[in-house]
Amino acid sequence: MDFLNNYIFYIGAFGLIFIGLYILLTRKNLIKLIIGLSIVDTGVNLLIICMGYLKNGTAPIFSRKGLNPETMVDPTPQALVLTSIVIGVAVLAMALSLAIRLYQHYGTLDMRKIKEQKW
Amino acid sequence: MVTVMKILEIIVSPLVALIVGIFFLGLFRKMMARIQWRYGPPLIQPVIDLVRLFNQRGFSHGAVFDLGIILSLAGALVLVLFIPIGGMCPLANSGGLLVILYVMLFAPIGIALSGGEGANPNISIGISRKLILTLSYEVPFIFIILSLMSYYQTISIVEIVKAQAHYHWSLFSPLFLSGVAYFMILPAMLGIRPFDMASAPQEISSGIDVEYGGKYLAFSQIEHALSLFIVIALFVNLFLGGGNLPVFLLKMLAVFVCGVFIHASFPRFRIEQATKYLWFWPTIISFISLIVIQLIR
Amino acid sequence: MVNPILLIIAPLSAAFIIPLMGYGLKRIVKFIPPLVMGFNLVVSLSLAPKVIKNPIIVFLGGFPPPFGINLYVGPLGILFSCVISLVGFIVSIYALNYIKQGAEQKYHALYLLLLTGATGIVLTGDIFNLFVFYEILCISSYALVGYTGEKAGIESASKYLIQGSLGSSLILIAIALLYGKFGTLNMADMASRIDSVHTMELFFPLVLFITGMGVESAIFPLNAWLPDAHSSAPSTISAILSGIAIKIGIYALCRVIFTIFGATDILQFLMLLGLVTLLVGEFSAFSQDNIKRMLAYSSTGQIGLIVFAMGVGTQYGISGGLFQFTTHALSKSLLFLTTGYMIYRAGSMKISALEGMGKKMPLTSVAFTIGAFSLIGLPPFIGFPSKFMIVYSVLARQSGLYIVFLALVLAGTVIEGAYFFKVIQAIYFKGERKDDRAKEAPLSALIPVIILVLLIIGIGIYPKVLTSILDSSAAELLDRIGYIKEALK
Amino acid sequence: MRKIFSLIILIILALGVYICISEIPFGKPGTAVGNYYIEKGIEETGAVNIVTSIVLNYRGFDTLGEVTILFLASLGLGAILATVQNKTRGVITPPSLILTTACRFLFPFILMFGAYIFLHGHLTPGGGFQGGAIIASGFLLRYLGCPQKRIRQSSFVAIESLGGIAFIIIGLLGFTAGGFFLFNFLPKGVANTLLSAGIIPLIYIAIGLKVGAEMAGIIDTLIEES
Amino acid sequence: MLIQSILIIAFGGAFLTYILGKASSALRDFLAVLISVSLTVLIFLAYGKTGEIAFASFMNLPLVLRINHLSWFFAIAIQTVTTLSVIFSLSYMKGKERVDFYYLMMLLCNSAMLGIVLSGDFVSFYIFWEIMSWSAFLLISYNRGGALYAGMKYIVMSIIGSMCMLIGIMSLYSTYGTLNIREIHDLISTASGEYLLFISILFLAAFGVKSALWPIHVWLPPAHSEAPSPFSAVLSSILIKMGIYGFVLILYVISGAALYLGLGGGSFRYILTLLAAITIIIPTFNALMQDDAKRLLAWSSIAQIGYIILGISIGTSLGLIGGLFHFFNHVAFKALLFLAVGAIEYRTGTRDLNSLGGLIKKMPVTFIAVLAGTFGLIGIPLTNGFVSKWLIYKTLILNNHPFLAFAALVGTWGTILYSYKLIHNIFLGQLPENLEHTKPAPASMKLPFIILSVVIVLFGILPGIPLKLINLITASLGFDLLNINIWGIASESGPLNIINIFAAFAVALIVVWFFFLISGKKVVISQDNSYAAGIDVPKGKYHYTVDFYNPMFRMIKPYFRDYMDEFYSQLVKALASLSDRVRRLYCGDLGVYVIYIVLFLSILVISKIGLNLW
Repeated sequence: MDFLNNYIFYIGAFGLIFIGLYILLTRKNLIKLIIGLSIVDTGVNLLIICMGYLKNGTAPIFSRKGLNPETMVDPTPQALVLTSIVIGVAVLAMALSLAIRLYQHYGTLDMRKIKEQKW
Repeated sequence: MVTVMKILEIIVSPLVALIVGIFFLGLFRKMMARIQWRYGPPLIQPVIDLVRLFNQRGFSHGAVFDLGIILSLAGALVLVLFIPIGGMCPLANSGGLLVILYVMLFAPIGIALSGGEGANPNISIGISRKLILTLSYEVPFIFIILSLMSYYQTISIVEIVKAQAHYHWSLFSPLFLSGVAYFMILPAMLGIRPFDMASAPQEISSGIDVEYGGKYLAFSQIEHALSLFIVIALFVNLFLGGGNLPVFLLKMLAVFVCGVFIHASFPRFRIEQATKYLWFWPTIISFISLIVIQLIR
Repeated sequence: MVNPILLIIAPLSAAFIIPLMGYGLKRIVKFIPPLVMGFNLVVSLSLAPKVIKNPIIVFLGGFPPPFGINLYVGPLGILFSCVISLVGFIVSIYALNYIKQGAEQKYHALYLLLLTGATGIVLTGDIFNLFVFYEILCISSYALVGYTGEKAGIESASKYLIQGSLGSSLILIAIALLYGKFGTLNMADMASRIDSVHTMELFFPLVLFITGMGVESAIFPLNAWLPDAHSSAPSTISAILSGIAIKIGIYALCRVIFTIFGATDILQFLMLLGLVTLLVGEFSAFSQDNIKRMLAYSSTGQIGLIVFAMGVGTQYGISGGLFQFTTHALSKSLLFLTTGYMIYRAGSMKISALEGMGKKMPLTSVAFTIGAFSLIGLPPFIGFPSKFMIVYSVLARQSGLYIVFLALVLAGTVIEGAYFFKVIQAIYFKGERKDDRAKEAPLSALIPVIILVLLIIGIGIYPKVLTSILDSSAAELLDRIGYIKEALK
Repeated sequence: MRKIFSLIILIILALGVYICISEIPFGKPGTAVGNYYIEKGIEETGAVNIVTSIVLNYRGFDTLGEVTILFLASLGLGAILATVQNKTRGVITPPSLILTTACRFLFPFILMFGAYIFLHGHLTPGGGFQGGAIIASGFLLRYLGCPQKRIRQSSFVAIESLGGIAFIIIGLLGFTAGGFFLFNFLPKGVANTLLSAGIIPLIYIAIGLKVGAEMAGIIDTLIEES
Repeated sequence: MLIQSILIIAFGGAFLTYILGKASSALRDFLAVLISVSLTVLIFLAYGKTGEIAFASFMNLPLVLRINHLSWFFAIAIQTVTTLSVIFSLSYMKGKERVDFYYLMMLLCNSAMLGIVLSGDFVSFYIFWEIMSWSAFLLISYNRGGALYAGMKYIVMSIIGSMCMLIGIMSLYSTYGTLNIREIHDLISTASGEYLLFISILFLAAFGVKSALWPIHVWLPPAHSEAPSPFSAVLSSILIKMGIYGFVLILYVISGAALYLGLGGGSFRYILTLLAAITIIIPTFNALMQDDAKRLLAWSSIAQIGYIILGISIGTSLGLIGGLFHFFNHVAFKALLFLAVGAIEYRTGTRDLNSLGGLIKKMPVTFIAVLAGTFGLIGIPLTNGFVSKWLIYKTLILNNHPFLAFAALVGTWGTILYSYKLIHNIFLGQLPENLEHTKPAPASMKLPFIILSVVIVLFGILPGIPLKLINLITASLGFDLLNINIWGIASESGPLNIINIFAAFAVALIVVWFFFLISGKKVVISQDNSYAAGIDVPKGKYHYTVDFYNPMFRMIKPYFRDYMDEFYSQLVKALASLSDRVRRLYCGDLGVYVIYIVLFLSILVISKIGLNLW
């Protein structure tokens, strides 16, 4: 129980990552693969946030006087995760655009059938 | 004095070889006739033939046709100078057995060149057979020569003869097997049956001699006589201990008579059969001999 | 003194400006990349002598590390940045006439961004910043591979994207774990806190880094995207991807392994990895009949060689690896550029279609030959001194196992020689070309090719121009303490 | 088969993860760097939102890269999707009047909200990216609500580029003023007021506009395709 | 300064020729000849000079040029043959395509070879070596068709060889910190036996490939037969001799005779001599079976290389002298033969032995050249080949290597057979009808023939001239000086005295000639007027040279295939199929690729956690 208490977020984050990886490993539809990739991304973002977690912490914003800096969570991961999300969005957009074009060319998104480029 | 002797030797030894060789040719025909229950030509018949041939008109096919026959005869003559004939050996210290091996090449190469220009199919076949046969008997022959040279630790034939005079004939030494092998290839070197396929008269109209007439044929006969002499003389020198001139000639005669008997009693091999034979028993025996020599040394 | 930040800012701002150029200025868009890369080249070269003596540390935003991001402009960074801008410059000249299809304007912007990403990676001193530039590099590669919209390009790009993004995610996980462990993102700071990698919890991020960066640097089992992408992209992009992009992956890998982790115990494994990559690459290229695919597989092989040399882990070995990097950047881009116009003229990528090109396109063919010779490592071309160094460094370790490795590496070289000579024979000594369509490449394509040829021969004959920067680069990689001291001064 | 195999691989990975994670304390007190930001953040950057101060000042270079990536995405998207020859758009059923009107009504408010978010990035949670995303959602709403109406792509492109250039120019101004790229050269002002934190609001405005335009452009391109 | 200028002229001249060729072909031809001739003169002037000079540096290693008797000996051979080949090329290459390229590569290859023998350290040695390799490759492939395969074989094998050499060189460098040949020689006596063996085996592979030692000879026959004939001459007579130079370098200059003989307890020498013996026998019989004149000569080259290596590797003074002299002789007669066959190909358009014949009347000078060449090849007394072979045999016999001597002697008899086949099938026998209008070889081809024929006979009668120089070389390698006079060698265990043989021959020839003249008349008749046991010999219908040694072939053909060649082809096939397998790793399925990535990660994890591999 203590373990769960301590590690629940990690488990969540890595759970997402592994679900994403599982999708990537077993699915064949490109859209599903992209979804898997997004899930991995989400998991990673969660993981980054976890790294700065502080029990009973507050947001690192001095919006009013009297906030205790001691209880503020680490702000760096939050800044990182912002970047990471944006990168995720960019990759997603690229992936989707490629998927659109791929569908136009092949009429399918089944990646086991799309293998003209091989050997 | 020494120089005079030397020059004398140089003049005498080819003459001896020539006389003995031509005598052997006559003897050969006479003996064959007797073996076949014929009377046969007189012993002097080859000389008569030669004189006649020299006076006849010969046909030439071109420069190399002439050159080749001259080269082969010259080669045979030079070779005689390298071979000790009962103590005479004019060119004893000019390279020894190795040079002999090489000078032995002249005669066949000259004949071959000359015949090649003739453009007669029989000649081509004859030359091809002759060369193949040469390659075939050279294999055991080289083993034999090597056995000798490594046994006596010299490449000089004169030294070998001397060594035999000191101890005993090579034939009755550890070189015994080599001697046997040499004897087995002797008919091939002499070009007599069962190895006369290069000049088979019935098949290919005497092969390489077919285009020769007049002096060409005469030269060819002389060359033949000389090579007969050389091969037997080599055997006598290398295995039967040489000796002074009369002894030497007697030994040669003995070997020659053996050769005639072989000639008389065997039919002709085909060239493949000859090669197979020569590369089998003589080669194995001479090879074993070489190994034996290596082991006892 | 020029601030090294310009190396990143110049192409970046140029990329931002390009879309602004309306219809009137569209014609001059293609001249921007050569200009910017030329500028970068000049800046890098002018920085080089100073940097060899003392690395330049640039604080961004005025905050010292580990609080702000810093650029660590050491010899290694400058070496890479020189090569990047050089190859970028040459390829962009080539592109002046070559790029005619697709969204031309966007091509140039993407191209500049790719080089920005590459330069950023090699100059930054912050692991997360490295990741950001790494993503710039990757995403622009995806876009450039697929930008023509052709079937092959799109397929390759989407496969590349999935694999590349997976790799990036792994890197990000590793960064997160490291941050969780040490609470810092600065590489020097991180390095100063890592005492050794023997502890289990540190090894996992290392493994993630190797895998993640291995995807971009095309180490064997992770390089499946490479032949597709390199062969279906336009030749200029193939040249840049092959000459620059994958090497940047190697750079990142080396930074992580040598500088951050100081993981000397993984080097032998790295060597093995390089060896396998080399052999697989060369073998795959051996029976290829598509010239660009063949070159792509050959790139894999060369990457293997570089990784192998890095794995030797001595000063000389790393210098050799970096030299090989330079060699490969120059030679492989030369090969891709020359084949670019040959393919264009022949209308096919089959090697058999290039037969008889030696007569129709003499200069291009000679250049191709020289590039191939150089890659095989024949003197007097640039490939020879690099191979020389690698072989020497391996033998200097005086170990039987290493000699076996070396023998296998050289066997790979032999295979490489075999297929390159096959192509050379096809170009020169096979078939007759009757069609008049095949003629010499235009001047804008010949100039870069000639520059590359001159460089290849020049450095091959006089490799000393590179040795000092190579040696100090290798020293920078090996001297962790020095790096930490300089960066956190 | 493939599934079982994948599971085995993932279990092995999970083992590695477990070993690694078990050493990283969870919910521990902040790191040295983080604490430094919290303590010195307001003083050095003037932004009360420490995250913003990190995003735009301490790690401003990251953000430049981030902006570049978005720019890259829209460029790449355009490049890949631009070359389609026959853009056959499906038959569009005109939406009902109520929907159109509501969209038109909401649109300015959404824009305003987005602007608010990025303007107050240094004071409250939020910032340029968030604001930009909200602005883009406004455009998305318009595309959904009134599909016939299109906005010229070139205006998006112009805003994108100008936003990026503005960011760089601000950075370079900092370079000329303080010797460091992205140096916060403007007066910090009084914390917790709108006009504080030096260059941060300016950059956030640039980013906000740029991200809004980029996301809207991406949405526009994708809609055009489908 | 002289050495540098030689190399500068050589390399610069090569490129200048190419550039000039773009302007005018006559000027280019002139320049090519001028450069070769002036190089010959320059090298000739360098006779007797010894010295070492550092001219540049490469990766902090000084590049050293060095000249001594050994270098000079090889250099003059190289340059003479190249010069003659270039002169020969003037008419041979007329009207062919890419002549500029041809001259460039020819001269480049020549310069590289000069560089090899003049280099005093291993870096420059290797650099020149590789330049030689690739320039030769480009020329071998020049003829298209089958030449492509030949070139491929050549370059792949030579790269394998040079990779071995690279390992060897770098190993020396890493051990001794220098690559200067002289310094290594001083240091190497401290090396352990195993290390020395390792190095020697590596160099053996490198030089063995280039000089076509038996198991690694397979590149040579196709390469020699497919290259343009003047270059075949260069290839056969000098390029493969660079391997010989390498052997001398590594066995005697670097290691020294004492160290070499003790290598691996003497087994290294044993294996090397054994390989050399095999190299004599097998290629000789292979040569017998060829119907392509150049291919026959190519196999013959391998066999002669066997003699040279045998002489060199036996480790005695006499053997080394014999080997080096045979090298020189082989340069002369093999260049001559290849050029002559080139001339025949030039005039008749074929080199197929079965469709030639009777050309003696049409091309008499060429015939004499071939005759001289083959006589030298066989080693007929009074040609240079005889002396060198005699030396080799003698040292073999007197040092108790009867089996090696056997190989050498049998090889000679095989040589007779194929040499005669060459002469007979080209020049003797019937003249085919389609060759009746064959013109004699042009003057620019005759010049090399005459020069080389004179060399063969001159050095056959006066072997002392080159032997004195070779004796100096061996003396500089630490052997005793032999008692050499102009006619031969004096020694207790069987001297060689050419004057006796020469005199005897001269007298015998004159005597026989005299008899020939005075005896009966002769009538010259046409070739077709011949006797065939009463059957007409139809003209032009039969060609009696086809399958000349057929009876023998029937016997030996099943056993005398080129097993090594087949082995290597199988190997290449296996490699190709392996490469096809490897290629299939990239199967095109994205899912598999993703599995690769994740699998790689988990393997890394397992190897650390489970196995603790690193």
